[in-house]
Amino acid sequence: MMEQLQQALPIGLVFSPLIGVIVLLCIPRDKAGWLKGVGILATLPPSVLALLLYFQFDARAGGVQFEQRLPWFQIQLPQIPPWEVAFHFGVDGLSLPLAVMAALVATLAACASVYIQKRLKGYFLLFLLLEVGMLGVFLARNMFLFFLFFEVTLVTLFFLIGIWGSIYREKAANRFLLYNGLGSAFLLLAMIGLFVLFQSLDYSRMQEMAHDSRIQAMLAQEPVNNIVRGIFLCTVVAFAIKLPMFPFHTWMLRVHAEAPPAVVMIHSGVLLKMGAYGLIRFGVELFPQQMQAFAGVLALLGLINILYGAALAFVQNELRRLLAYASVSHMGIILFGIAALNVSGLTGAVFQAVSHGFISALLFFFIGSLYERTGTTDIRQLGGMARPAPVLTGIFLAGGLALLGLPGMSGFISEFLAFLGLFHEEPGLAAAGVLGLVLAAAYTLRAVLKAGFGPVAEQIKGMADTRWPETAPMMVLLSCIILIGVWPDVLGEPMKVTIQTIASRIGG
Amino acid sequence: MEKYFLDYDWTVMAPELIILAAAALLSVIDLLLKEGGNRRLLGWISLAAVIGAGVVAAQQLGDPAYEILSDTYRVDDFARVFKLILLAGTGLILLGSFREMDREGKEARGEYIYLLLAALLGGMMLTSSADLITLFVGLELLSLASYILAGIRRKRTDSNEAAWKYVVMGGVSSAFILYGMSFVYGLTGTTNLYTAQQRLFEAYNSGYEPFVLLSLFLMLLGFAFKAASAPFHMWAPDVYQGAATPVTSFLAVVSKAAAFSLILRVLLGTYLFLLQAGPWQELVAPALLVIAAASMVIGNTAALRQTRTKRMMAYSSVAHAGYMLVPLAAVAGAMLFESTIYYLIAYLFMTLGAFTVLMVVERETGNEHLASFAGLSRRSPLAAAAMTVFLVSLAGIPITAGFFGKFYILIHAVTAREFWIAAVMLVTTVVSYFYYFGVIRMMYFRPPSDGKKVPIPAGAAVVILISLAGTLLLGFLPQWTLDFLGQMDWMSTLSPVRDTLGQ
Amino acid sequence: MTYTENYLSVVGFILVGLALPAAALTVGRLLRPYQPSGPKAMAYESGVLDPTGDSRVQFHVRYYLFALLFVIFDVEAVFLYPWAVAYDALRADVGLFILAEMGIFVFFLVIGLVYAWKKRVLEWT
Amino acid sequence: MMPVTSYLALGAILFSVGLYGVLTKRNAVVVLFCVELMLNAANINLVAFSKYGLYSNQTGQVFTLFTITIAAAEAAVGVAILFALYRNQNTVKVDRYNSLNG
Amino acid sequence: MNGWTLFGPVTLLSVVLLFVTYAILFERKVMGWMQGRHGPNRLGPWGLLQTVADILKLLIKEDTIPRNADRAMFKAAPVIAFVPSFVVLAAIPYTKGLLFSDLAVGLLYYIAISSITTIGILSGGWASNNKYALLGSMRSVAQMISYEIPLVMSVIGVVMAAGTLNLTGIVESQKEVWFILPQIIGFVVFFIASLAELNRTPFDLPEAESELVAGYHVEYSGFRFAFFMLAEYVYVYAMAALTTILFLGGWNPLFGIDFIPPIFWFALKFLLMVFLLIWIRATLPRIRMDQLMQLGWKVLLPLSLINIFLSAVLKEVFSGWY
Repeated sequence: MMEQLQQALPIGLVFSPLIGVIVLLCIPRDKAGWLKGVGILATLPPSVLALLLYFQFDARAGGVQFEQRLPWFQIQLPQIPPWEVAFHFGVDGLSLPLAVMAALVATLAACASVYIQKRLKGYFLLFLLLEVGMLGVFLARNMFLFFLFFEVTLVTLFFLIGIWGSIYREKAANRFLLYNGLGSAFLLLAMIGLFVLFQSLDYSRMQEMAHDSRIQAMLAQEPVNNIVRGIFLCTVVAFAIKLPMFPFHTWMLRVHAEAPPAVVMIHSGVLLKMGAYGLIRFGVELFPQQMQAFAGVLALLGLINILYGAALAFVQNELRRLLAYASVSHMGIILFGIAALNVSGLTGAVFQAVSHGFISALLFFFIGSLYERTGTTDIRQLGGMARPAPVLTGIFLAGGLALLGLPGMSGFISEFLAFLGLFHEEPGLAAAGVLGLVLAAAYTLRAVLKAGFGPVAEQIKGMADTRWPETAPMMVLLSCIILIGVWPDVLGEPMKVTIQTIASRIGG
Repeated sequence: MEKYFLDYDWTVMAPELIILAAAALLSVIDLLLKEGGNRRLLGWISLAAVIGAGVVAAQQLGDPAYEILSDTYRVDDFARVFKLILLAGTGLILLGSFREMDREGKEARGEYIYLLLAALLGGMMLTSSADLITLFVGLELLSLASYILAGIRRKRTDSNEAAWKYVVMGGVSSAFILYGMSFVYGLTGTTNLYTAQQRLFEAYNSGYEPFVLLSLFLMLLGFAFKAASAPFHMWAPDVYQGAATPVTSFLAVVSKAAAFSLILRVLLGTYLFLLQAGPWQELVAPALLVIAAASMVIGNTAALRQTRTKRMMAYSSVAHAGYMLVPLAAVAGAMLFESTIYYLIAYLFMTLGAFTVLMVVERETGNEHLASFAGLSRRSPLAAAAMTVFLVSLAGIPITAGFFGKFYILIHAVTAREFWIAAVMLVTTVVSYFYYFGVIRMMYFRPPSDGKKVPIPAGAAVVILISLAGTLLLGFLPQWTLDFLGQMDWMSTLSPVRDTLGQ
Repeated sequence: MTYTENYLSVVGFILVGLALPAAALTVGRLLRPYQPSGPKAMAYESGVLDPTGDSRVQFHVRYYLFALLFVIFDVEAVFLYPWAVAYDALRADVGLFILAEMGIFVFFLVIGLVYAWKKRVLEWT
Repeated sequence: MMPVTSYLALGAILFSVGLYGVLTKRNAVVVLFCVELMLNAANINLVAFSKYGLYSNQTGQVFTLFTITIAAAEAAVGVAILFALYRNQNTVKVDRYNSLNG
Repeated sequence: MNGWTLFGPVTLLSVVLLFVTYAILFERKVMGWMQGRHGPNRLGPWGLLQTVADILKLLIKEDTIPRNADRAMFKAAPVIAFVPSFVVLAAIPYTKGLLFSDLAVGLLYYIAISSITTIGILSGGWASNNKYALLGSMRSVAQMISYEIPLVMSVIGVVMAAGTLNLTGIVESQKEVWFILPQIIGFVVFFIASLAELNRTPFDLPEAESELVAGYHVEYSGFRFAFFMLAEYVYVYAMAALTTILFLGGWNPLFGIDFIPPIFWFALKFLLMVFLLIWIRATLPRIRMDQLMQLGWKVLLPLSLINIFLSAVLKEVFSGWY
């Protein structure tokens, strides 16, 4: 009995926000308080379940745990056995940290949603559906399911940006849709290609096949290897758009600038990480040879991301845009980690994904609070904020320090690991990347100092400081960041076995 | 031994006979009823007939293929499934337009109903024909009734013009089909599709290849028109825009489904030998692929520029015709029938749903400009939500019918190793997000012009709900439909029925 | 007489039929006077004034409606004739079904006629 | 096979003339005629084939009867639609029929 | 092509012209008697040369063509109207041996060719560019096509009974009983429709003098006018012959009186029909246009349809009787 319940943990986690959806549907549209309350409460079960999952996870055993399959449908195919698609969920060391992070960030983002004024019912409905989508992405054990949940996040986010965003929300929503739609198309193509190659979309089955030497030999032959290469490129492009990698990043800037802060918390904190997750899950695990051939390019792109993002972040005056470019820069670090293709690199990448998730969630929570009070996020209009709002500024300072990778905070660990990993493989690029860290310090401090200190600007004279309902969530986020920073094993331990397995398979 | 009429098992034609009887009965009743009187009764009778025919057709599913009337009429699973699609489409349209036709033209309401049934009958004949003559007669019955339906709002210039364009272009395409058929007859001396296959093969091998191919391509041109696929799609936007919305949805759904049954029947029934003979891979498949790709590209890009929803839906239907042609073009994949029909069913629900919402909106705002949808989420949240699902499905996003249908076709194309058409499908699908989401944007992001509620008539509400259920179920629980389609005996479509006497 | 001879005779009739007007009009041209003048070449309307307006006026729609009805029923005859010719043979072959079949066919046309009747297409007003 | 060639040529010419007319003529009535011309071109083929085809038999003529009927019905529908259009637009010039656009 | 091919038609043409000449006279005379007057009686004994004189008059009359007329079509129209009227005669058999072409589809041939005349009338009216002419021709066409339907349908009973479209065959099958008896409805419909097809009273609306001046040939004069008239009277000849063949048993003798040669039997019946046509012209007034159309569509057409099924029933009841 207990075992069965445990088996059902991932699926329960994924669909637990639906309870809130049902309750919300029953609440009349004009009961704002109720809606907000239910909306926030509904994100608690996933968080609780996620933590339960985390504590139940056997870190030493590694592998896939809490696996569960519920049959869904099967397509009859000629010659080969029918293609069965199931509701197949489970966690391994790669998905666990991300899922937990996603659940926590979602809860806190729901808290940040109290600033939303209009159409609350629709907002929370979509928000909870979005949560289902992102949890599903991380916990699915079947690529078809992965794709479905991936698309759910796309559609729901489209609405969240388009309805509740600021002035240019429609443009942002469109841009988001176009790029991510293209990404999904590539992903779909890659998925079908993968199915043709491996005749299954189960992660475990695909991995098995991908590392079977006979099949590898077969795939390396002349006509087939072109197809394999094509599928690999589709995969990379699909997730590069999501991540976003350098040439595909413009949509993400708009989303950061236009979407409501609570949504950006989710978007920047969780959704971008789906790109990283996908790259590792499908790129690294399924195409070891192609990935190795491609690692140099990936590292180079990562470098561009880091430097380009950092350089542009330095000249931004708008905090949201600044953070958007900072995100670009930080995603470059994830790319570094992945390109390293060794244990420390991959660990660093996942660390960075989780840590950046918390950090950007924190910073956008801050921006939400700030905007609520001052109506602006332009640092030129925010000078001397520390005097009227010391707590808020303190949080901003802490978040900024985390962003620039101060030791003792999560950012440091992840950047360190990622760079360490890449130094083994591509020392030159890694060295160049370090420049990005210097720039990070520069743009972060510039923003924090300009906004927080100095003479008090006109607009913010009468601004109030945060009260506990806002402070508490931010403190939770901050404590997560510091917890990872001082005790990396809390994150590193569960993923260790999985990462090692991946790394050993690709020979890194 | 020759067989005569009474020797046949006429029950296999029961669905057609029911519809025929209903159409005749309704036209008589309509004449007897007082002018301007209540025509609600006609609607109910027609609906009952469609449902009755559907039940009969459904019961016959899985029976062995049977040929009647000296092998001119063929009832096999292929025909039965298509008939069910046609019946379902017409039934939903009838139900959804109960109120609509009251408004559009009181004087033409009776005509509307029985012309719809006549067109349906034509479509059903089409799907069951094993003979060029019956095929052509069925096709024309469908077409002629559709021409009139397109112009049924006879006081309105746009409706007349739509009908005019439709009748001229339709006539030309019929001429193409007929001209192609004349060559088939000339080379084979028979009008039976399956006998023609063998004799065409002989003719092909004895020096008449150009004529064999000529006949095929002439017919293909005509078929492309009927299915509103490129390069003969030009009529679609005008006709869709000008016709009354229920008629438009009939053209978009039922007419198109019938056209696809026609294409499949003729190409697979008569020209399949080209697959062994060679030119299929060299000529036919590329031609079909080009038609399909062109439809997708033209349909999806032209739809971007439209400001009228019906024109937009017309181009979208051109694009969907392109998607549906892919399985046939990639004939080597083995899920040809299943994937085409799955998509057709999905298309039926989502398009009908979208058109019904469109009708409701048009009814309230008086036009079908994109701007009419502004703020629909406020004026009628449920209609807006349903429309969103339909549009998302048309755009091919999970977990909807449209996604699964496209996915199925993609698998088919990829297993047949037609990668580039798969790529075209995907890219054009992404393009289509723009205009589908353009409507969604209107509904959710823009403020309404006035805050009045949009009333939804009961019939339309039922249709929207059924379509919604269909769209979601086909996307979320595809297994039922897959099983259903898997049980059908598709292979019998490819070969003649050997034993019609059942001895 | 053979098939060809029968139609040759028809050709003969056509030739002779064309020859008569040709001959008569030629002879007439030799005999008749030719003195054209303005009023003579005027189309007759009231006998005094030039005709008012174009004579090719828009026809009433009823002409077209009757033309359409004609086309439909004439085509019906196309089916009735072979049926009538082959009636005896078919009657012996398939029995009264042949009658029922034509009955159905004619029934549908009669519906069409009744429709036109009821819609006052047949009124010449 | 000699005789059939000339019939086929006649059919092809008729078909082409009809198609040309449909595409270029501005008078709606003429356009309808041209459509009929195309259908009749196919009829000529059918009848020619029924006499001189690879397998000559009566089926072609039966087919022709059906197509004549259908062509008549199509013409009837076409003319009926043209009336309605003419009543509203007061012209039979095809290029004036332009109320439908995006 | 042998001599008979041309000689036959020429002979027949002479006969027909003779017939027309004296049919016109006969008509005027009969109508005169019926109306209590003498009719033409100046030219020749008993007025026998009256029509000849009329024809000569037409021959030397000036041929005017209106300024606005479509000249080519104006000139062609009488020919188009006349030629079919003569060509249909090719299919008429007078006796078993006396016939010009024994077409298997004689009846269909007659119906098909005769409808070409309609085009001649329409083009004549159109080419004249005259309102009366155009209106007359439109009416004429409307009338002719409306009555062609009952005409065509009413014969189907005959075709069913005879089982052939060959006119000789139809006469042969009337050896026992003439079709006028079993096909009485068909005959009535056929006769009325043929009156209308001939544009004769009471159906002479297209040329109603009092309404339309003279109908479609208002602008025609001289011999062009003559050909329109000629066509009408040739049709009288043809229609009377056809009625004789279809319903009156052709050359079959009555009561087995076969010592009279078949050609005389034919001529007798034929003349009876001609007389009947003239009689009706003298007796009945012209009907209104709306009555005309309604009679055709609402009475004759349903009757002829019913007749088809009655014929079938009759065949069942009296199978073996004929």
